[in-house]
Amino acid sequence: MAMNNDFNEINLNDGDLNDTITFWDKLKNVFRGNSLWMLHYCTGCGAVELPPTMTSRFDMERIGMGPMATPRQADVLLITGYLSVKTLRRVIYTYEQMMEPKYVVGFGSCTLNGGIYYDSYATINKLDYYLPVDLYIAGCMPRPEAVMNGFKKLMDMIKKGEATGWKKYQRHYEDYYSPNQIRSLGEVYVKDEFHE
Amino acid sequence: MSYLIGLMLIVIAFLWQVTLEGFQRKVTAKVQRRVGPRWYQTFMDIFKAFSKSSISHGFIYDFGAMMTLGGTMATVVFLPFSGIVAFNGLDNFFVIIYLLAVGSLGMAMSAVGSGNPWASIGVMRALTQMVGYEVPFMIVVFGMIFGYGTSSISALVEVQAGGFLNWHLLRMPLGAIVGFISLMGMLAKKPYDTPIAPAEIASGPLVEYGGKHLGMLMLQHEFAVFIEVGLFVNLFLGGGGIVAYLIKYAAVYLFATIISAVLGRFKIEQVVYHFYKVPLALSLIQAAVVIFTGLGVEIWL
Amino acid sequence: MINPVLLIAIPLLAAFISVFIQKLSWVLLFGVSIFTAISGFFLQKGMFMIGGWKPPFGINLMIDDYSFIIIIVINLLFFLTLLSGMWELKKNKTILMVILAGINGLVMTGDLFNLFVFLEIITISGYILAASSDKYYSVFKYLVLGTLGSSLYLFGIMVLYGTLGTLNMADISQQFPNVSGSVKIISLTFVFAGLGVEAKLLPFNAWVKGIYGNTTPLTGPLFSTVFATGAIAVFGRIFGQILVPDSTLIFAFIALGLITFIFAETSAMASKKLRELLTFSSIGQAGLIITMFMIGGFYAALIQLINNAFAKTILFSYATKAYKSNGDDTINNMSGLFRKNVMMGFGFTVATLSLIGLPLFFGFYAKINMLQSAFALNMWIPALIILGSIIEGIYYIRLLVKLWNPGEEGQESSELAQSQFVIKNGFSLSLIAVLIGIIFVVSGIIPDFLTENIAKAADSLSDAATYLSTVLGGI
Amino acid sequence: MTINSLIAQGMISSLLVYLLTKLNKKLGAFLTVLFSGYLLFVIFGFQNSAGEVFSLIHFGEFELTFMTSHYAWYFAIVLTLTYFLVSFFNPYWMKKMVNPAAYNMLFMVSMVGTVGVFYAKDFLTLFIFYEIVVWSSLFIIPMGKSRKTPVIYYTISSIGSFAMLYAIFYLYHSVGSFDIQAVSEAMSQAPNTYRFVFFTMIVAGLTKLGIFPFHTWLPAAHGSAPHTFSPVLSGGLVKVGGFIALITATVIPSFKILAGDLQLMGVPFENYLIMLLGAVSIVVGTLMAIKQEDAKKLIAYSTVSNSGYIIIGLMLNDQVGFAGGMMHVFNHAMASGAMFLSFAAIAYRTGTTKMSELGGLIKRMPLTFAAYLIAIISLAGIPPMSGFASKWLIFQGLASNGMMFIALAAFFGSIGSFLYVFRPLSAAFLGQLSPKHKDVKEVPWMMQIPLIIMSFLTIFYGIFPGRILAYISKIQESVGLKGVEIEGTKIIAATGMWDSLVITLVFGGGFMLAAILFFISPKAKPVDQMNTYTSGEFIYDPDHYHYAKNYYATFENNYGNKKRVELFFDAVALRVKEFGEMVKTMFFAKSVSFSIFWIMLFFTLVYFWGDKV
Repeated sequence: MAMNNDFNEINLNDGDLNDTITFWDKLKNVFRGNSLWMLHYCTGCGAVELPPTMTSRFDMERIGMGPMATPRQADVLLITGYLSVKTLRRVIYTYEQMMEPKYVVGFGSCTLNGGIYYDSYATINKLDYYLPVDLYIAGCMPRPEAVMNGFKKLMDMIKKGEATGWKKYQRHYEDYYSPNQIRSLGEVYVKDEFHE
Repeated sequence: MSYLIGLMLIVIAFLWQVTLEGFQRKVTAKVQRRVGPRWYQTFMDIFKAFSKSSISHGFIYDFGAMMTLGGTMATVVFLPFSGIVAFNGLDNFFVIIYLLAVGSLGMAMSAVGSGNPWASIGVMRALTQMVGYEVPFMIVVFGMIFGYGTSSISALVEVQAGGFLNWHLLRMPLGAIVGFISLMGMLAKKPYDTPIAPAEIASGPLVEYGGKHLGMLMLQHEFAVFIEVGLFVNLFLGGGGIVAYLIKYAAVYLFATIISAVLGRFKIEQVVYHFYKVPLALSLIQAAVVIFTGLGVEIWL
Repeated sequence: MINPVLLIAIPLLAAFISVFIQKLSWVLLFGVSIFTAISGFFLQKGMFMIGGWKPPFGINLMIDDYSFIIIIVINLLFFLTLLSGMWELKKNKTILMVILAGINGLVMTGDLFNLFVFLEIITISGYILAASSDKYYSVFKYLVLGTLGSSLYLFGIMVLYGTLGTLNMADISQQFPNVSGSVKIISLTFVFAGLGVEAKLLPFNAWVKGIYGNTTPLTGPLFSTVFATGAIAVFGRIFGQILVPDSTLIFAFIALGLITFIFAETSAMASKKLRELLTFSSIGQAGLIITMFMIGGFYAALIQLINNAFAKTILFSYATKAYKSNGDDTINNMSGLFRKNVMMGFGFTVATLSLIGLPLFFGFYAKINMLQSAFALNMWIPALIILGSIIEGIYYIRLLVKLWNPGEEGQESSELAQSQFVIKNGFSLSLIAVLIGIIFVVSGIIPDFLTENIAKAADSLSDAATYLSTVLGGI
Repeated sequence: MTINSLIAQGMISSLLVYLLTKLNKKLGAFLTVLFSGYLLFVIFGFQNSAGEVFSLIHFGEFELTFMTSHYAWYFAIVLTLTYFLVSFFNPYWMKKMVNPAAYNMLFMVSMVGTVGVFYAKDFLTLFIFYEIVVWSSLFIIPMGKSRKTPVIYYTISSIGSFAMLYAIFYLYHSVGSFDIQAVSEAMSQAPNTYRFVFFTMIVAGLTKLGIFPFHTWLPAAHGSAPHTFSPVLSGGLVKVGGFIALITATVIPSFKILAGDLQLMGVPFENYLIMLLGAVSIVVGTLMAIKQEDAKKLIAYSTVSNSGYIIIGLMLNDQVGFAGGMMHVFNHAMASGAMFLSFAAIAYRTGTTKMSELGGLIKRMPLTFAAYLIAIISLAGIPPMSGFASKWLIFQGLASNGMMFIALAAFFGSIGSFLYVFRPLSAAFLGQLSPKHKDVKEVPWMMQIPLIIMSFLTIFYGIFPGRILAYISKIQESVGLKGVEIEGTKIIAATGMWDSLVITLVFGGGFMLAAILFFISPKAKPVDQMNTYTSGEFIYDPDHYHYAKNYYATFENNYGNKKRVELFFDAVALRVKEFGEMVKTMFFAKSVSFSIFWIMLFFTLVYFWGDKV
């Protein structure tokens, strides 16, 4: 298990990542900001907060969001809780299958610093090492209000062209994300469909 | 000239149906006691999809997407829209039904071409469902074609002119019921949304689509809805002028939406079984009544 | 022109000589056979008195167009049989010559008792030949039934003799319409049953399975072609011309013929061994041909008789050869055997297709003639004939498909799955097969070159007046 | 060139082919290509000839004669075209064939035989060549996968052909002539005779077409025949049955002779009964095709279903439906020929036609895929391929007569065909490419030619179906029907019209629009087919990841898996065999006493009734 201090720190925010330059870019970002489709990766207890967010009580659809079944269709990857090493692999795979632009929202303290599992041998502590998180929603658990608020914030970021995690991932995959991922996951030996 | 009218029809279909789709989502939300999205939300979704990047699983994946949208847009051109017929006399019922199948075939090919088994399962379900809903619907229309001696849809609209008492909804009530149930099946609305069941098979044929491919399929879906609801309006509600047509259209579509908003989903074998039990029997009765007694065509109260 | 008496006398003489010079007996046998086969074509037609007594008092031989063509066919078949079974002759050469004499006499004779004598000659020789297969129980059964048949026949002609006071065929046929009904019934049924044993009609033919089913390359073709053709030809002569039954009784006979045809074909369908299958096919064909004789379709009957005889020569020779070489004739074990000897396969296939009556082969001409003459009577007989043909076709096609195409079910046909069987000493058979095959194909396309004489024969059979005047004209 | 010398040449050159193949396998096969091309060329020259009489030979007291006519030309050209195109595959299969010389010879004989059937002037000639076709094709089938199916084929086929033979001689007995024209004139005075003949003779057509309940041989034989012969059987020889039906019901004008009979929905009840059988076979064919695991079996069952359309169209005997049935003869020949050929191509490269063992072949065999795709679009009756024209005409014919139960079957078969034609497309061509077939290549160029030509014809006559329909309307007029109405590319029926060219153009326009939309959007990134959404799971084995087995399992569950007709026929065959065994034990028992008993019984019976003499 890789410890936090094993990761090399580099400046991920180098260069200008903001893509709201031309009129067309702005227009595109308006569409993207108004229609966010979400893939929720329900690993932890955070998933229980999503049904009220989606359904009548808070009604996510009124701001143009909706749950999607596959990463190909989705814009936002919502990670709702701790990630074990084994699930991290799946999350990365899923993230890479999403269409750009794509955004990652870390949900709850587990994705920030490991939460109550911070000292577990099997979980990762900080999601940002492996995937470019655009927005964290803090709390354990965050209430649906907080979730809605977070999404609203994400939409504003998109419209301003600030949600550029996917560009970071592209630019720093070789020197940052990929080495971090490999360090945590180790090499995987494939035996058959169901055993690694 | 005909081709320009056709192009115009496509544009109208796009604007009208996508707008109505927003309202439809709003209505569903209201039934479920939600606020619902803004009315232009579907425009946003479609344009966003076209702005995103996409992946391709090979030639047939792209070709199928183009074929499905192209085929469905071609079908829009042949459907009479409130008395506007792009090609006079060529608005044949069978042409529309089978040209619509080009779209389905393209989508099926493209989806299976992605290599995802969920897409195959979704396509399997879509085709199976098609066997369910098409046959009763075609039998009802078959009765009409025999009764009036024409399979041109605009001619079938004309015979319903002159007041709502002449609508087939009232002249052939059984047929209209079958037509409406089949319409629900065509629209893949609950309880007939088996092919795209997102929670079961990850939205079935659409599982691999993202970006512009998804955008094209969403467009195709809107056009297909336009044709299917339009068929019902023309065949059973007597078409009408532009305003009347649009009102009828909206009423039918929203009625279907309201029903589907409160229902669960059938299993696929239940769909077929269901369609072949009551709707098929009703359609046969209706056709028999029209063919053997003329009730609803020549004889009317 | 050759005197027909020679066809009986020379084989008998040769048989007598061969007893003394055993070593040269095969020369005698082949010589006699070739002589009869050739001289058949040059036979002098007309009536021949034996011993100078004029009919109806003396015995006479009658060569009209009918017996002329039958003689040719039988002698040719006999020669082909010898060719096919020349490795099986052993000590049977004398017997074979006696049979040749008997069968020629059987066909030519103009006297009912004389016919009985020849019949006895060939059946007794037949018992001896059949015993060479070591199936003694079957032979015993044949013996019992054969004797029963002969005695029934003898009863029949006794009644006739008692009533009419004559045994001459021509004389009887002249007087027969005038005898009382009960005498007719008694004599006809007895004669019918007696000849039915040899002609393999259904209730009288229990012996056939044991004998035909266990034949050797010699006896197989001999029984199934030479004997069968002779017996059926006599049947045709007697019931077509001499003792023509009345309308009611004829339907009983026709029914029996058709029952034989259909029943035997279904039995063949249920057979798994090649010789047994061919046996039942022979019975079925006998029933069919006799039916045709009974309903008056002499032309069709003769064509089918010849078609069947030549086809069965190849079929039986092949089947018995296959059994002889391998000790087994289960059809399933023979898959792909034709691939090893294509010439025999060709002959066998053509013969079979001709027997079924498929176009491009001679049998088709026979079939359309049969249907034509059957339709002249009523609508049911052709329907039954067609039903029997369907069944016949099925099992023959099953056989051919199996024999041509080796391979497991569900796999592509390939040489790997070929049967281990071989055919030994098959050269003469190949020759016969190709020869007859070609004749079948050619006559299937242009039947005229064969049918001219057959038509004459059929005419002579239906023309009783000429027969009478030829035989009794001298009085 | 005359028909009779053509047939003589064909028969002689079939022998030549046999000898040449013995010398050199490929050479013989190329000769079949050459001769079938020559035959096609010569037959093509008879396009406008009608009423020319050629005498072949004297057959005993009968004379075999040929007469040219429009309907004969139509069928002959479809058949020779199918044979010609399929023959391009022959040279490549010689190595795999167990008996190539016989294959080539029988291929030629059956081809010449079909021409003889179509041009026959009299029933005897027709029957002779019909049977030649049957037995020559019969001996090719066992070179494929099964030794049982040819027997089933022969059994059912001979039921048909002997029923026809019976009818022919019944006619000869009552009319005194074999001549079709003479019979047809005589029949107008004798509807009672004709009614009987109609049913007995059409059985031959039904068996050859594979109409219920005689359909059982068709999937068995077509599915197990050699890969190169299945397209001929399905695309070509089945149409011989259609021709017999045409002769029985239309050339002998049933619609006039039986006009006094009970009319059901505008046709005589006799025709309606046959149409009902056609309707049943559409449903049976569709349902059975849906659940086949083997692609060839599937296409064979689809043939059963499409034969139903042909017979329904022909039995309508009207202006529109009849034209549809006739055109379907051509469409189905091209479509099912192309489908079988594309699977022959697959079998050539991969050695199997089982769909669950294939998959993803579009990347390796794109041209085969394209040919298959065009063929299925035509078979499913989707515009703008030629299959739509015929189905549309049949639907209009049914609609104008109000035959709702037959229409029910027709609609069901039409929608159901989407299911079964899509399955091989999905399971064999699309989906995951199996590692076993990673090195598969496209078939050699000579095998591509027929695929290209068939696709071209399907598209061409889809855009201009009027070209064929114009000729069909000539046929209709020659048999006393009203010709189908065509105006340019518009096809007009009493109950509506459509314009094939406009549909094609509009579809093309729509496709262009979609393509523009596609290409102005951001370019797509190509990814591997294994890179798909799997709920985050990692997949390594394409074979396991390919959805091909039990494709429509949920739908099949609705109607179960009992082959009732097959079981019935098996039961009949078993009863016949049991009866044979019974005869053996009762009449050929070991003990002599049995036969003594029978002899006694015979005498007793005769003497019981003897006093009636």
